[in-house]
Amino acid sequence: MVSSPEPSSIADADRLVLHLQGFEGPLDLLLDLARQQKLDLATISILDLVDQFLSVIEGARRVRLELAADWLVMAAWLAWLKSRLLLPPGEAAAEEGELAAEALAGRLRDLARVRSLAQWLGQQNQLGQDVFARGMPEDLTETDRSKLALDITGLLRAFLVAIRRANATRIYRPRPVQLWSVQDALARLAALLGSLPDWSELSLFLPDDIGSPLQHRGALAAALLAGLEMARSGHLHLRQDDAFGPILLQTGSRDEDGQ
Amino acid sequence: MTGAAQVLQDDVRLAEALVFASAQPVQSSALLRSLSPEADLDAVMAALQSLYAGRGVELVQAAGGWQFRTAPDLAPRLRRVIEVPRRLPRVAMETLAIVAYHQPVTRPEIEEIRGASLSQATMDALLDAGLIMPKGRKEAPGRPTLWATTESFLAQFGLSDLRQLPRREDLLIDPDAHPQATRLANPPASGLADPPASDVADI
Amino acid sequence: MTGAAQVLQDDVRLAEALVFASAQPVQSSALLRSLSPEADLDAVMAALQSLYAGRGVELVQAAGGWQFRTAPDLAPRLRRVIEVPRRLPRVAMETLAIVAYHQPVTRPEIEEIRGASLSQATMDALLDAGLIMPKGRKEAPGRPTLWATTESFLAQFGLSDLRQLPRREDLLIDPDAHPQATRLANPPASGLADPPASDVADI
Repeated sequence: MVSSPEPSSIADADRLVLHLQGFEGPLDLLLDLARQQKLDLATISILDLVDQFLSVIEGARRVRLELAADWLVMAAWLAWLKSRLLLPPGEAAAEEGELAAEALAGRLRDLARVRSLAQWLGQQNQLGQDVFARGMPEDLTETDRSKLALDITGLLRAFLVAIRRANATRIYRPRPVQLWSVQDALARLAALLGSLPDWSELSLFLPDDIGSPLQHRGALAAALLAGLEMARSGHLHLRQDDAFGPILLQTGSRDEDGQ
Repeated sequence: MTGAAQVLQDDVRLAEALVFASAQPVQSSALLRSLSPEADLDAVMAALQSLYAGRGVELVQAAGGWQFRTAPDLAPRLRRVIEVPRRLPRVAMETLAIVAYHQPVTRPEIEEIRGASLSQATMDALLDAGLIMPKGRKEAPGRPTLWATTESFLAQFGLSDLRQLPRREDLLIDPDAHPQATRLANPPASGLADPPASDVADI
Repeated sequence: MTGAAQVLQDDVRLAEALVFASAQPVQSSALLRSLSPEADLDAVMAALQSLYAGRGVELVQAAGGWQFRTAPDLAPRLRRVIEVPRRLPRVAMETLAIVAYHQPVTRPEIEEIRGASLSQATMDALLDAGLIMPKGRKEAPGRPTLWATTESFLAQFGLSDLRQLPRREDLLIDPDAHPQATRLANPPASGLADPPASDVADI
């Protein structure tokens, strides 16, 4: 504790350590020193305060107490301030010191007010500490979810989403091309073959309802493949009299010499 | 006040505060532990109960212990109804939008336009909400029902009639297919007075 | 009973139930919504307050609303039963005081006033207790967060609004110059009778 401004009175190192640990930074100690002296902060002698602070720091150093940087910074600044305050009045440097001293006194007054307010708050009846609110609040509200939240922008957004999705589906879905398959051709040839009297054109075996030229060519190709397959197994004979000419076919049982 | 009366009043105050501040109903045994040693619990609670007789709050003893609760007769006036409107599911909103723009429209047509099938539940939700209604049948195989929006649909969306919906062309901004729509989306400086521009702003 | 007296009594019951039901202060606007149209809120609340005068539970104004709270004199006996959180440490109280007076205020500004850095634990304690909240950022390099007190700060300290805080000029600056404020700062007759060691402990 600091009960006297004299450095010599700070003899007990342990007490000093305990003491400094109780402070929240150098400003806190300065304010406490002022309080200990019952100094009026309005007319405080900053010079006295500086001496006391420096003596505490000196005492701490003597017992090799490790001090945080902000303490040392404050000590250095106060030493500078003291040097200015000791100058004869009137000099520019002395004026600088007075301004700095007033700024420090102002900060101490601000901190003193803060401390007073903190104490005032601490003396109020605190909810949950000194006074208590209803422990079992009753919920008087009822939720009605029957109504719909509708807005026109939501409707338009939904419409656009639906239309875009539909368009996207249409664009990217490959149109299924209806082609007559080799399987179809095999079935049709097998069904019609028995009723054929003589060589017949392959194209006559195609179904009647084929639309586009592409589908027609595809069907013809399927029929040829089916015919080749059936010729291989001996069910029919195929022949083409000249290049690009019509392909003719005949049942296999009629003529064993067919090509 | 006699000494005994003072003790009773002290105990009534403490019991009141304890039951008030407790997060659970307070058991008689717990009250007895806190009250003065000579307290007659029945007398204390009877005195407390009489303080609240006819008030907006009453002291009741339920299975769990003592508790305060607001007077039941006030319940209707205390109740605050909070409306938390539901949102329509996305599918229902899309369906509603398609009906709005293509009405009268059949369900298969809606499915065709959405490019996805439509569940009965979605149709039911829109019917229950009074947003769509049947409007005759289409003269086509199977005579499917035609659907249209209702008066309530207009009211709920704050529309006076269907023409207040932005036109389809103004909505579908596709630079290739709808050069006109592109112009609408970026009205020239001179176009401020253009009716189409205000249509876009309506969206 | 006259008609008007009956209406007042009805409104008192209703206000009582509304405030009693809530653990939070109930705003006047919420009360007015439920009371009769001709209700004079001040008269209703004054009548209710007098009903609870001297009781174990009392009606107080806090955080801009009305709240029932247990009577302060019962605190020691209630604390034996009700679990109470730890009081805020001095650093947190001082930080809170700075925020209360200087809000909105940045952390560096708080540190400047206290002349010491602020630990994360202190900020966390105040945030956890719901006493301070961020309120935008300061238009300064680094755009530091600005801090302000909350509604719960007012409720916790039984203040109707921030104007109920003592004025800065009225607060202690010097023990001798402001004897009245000294009483606030050092509740026991301060000064000579105090052992110096207790000063240190107070800090």
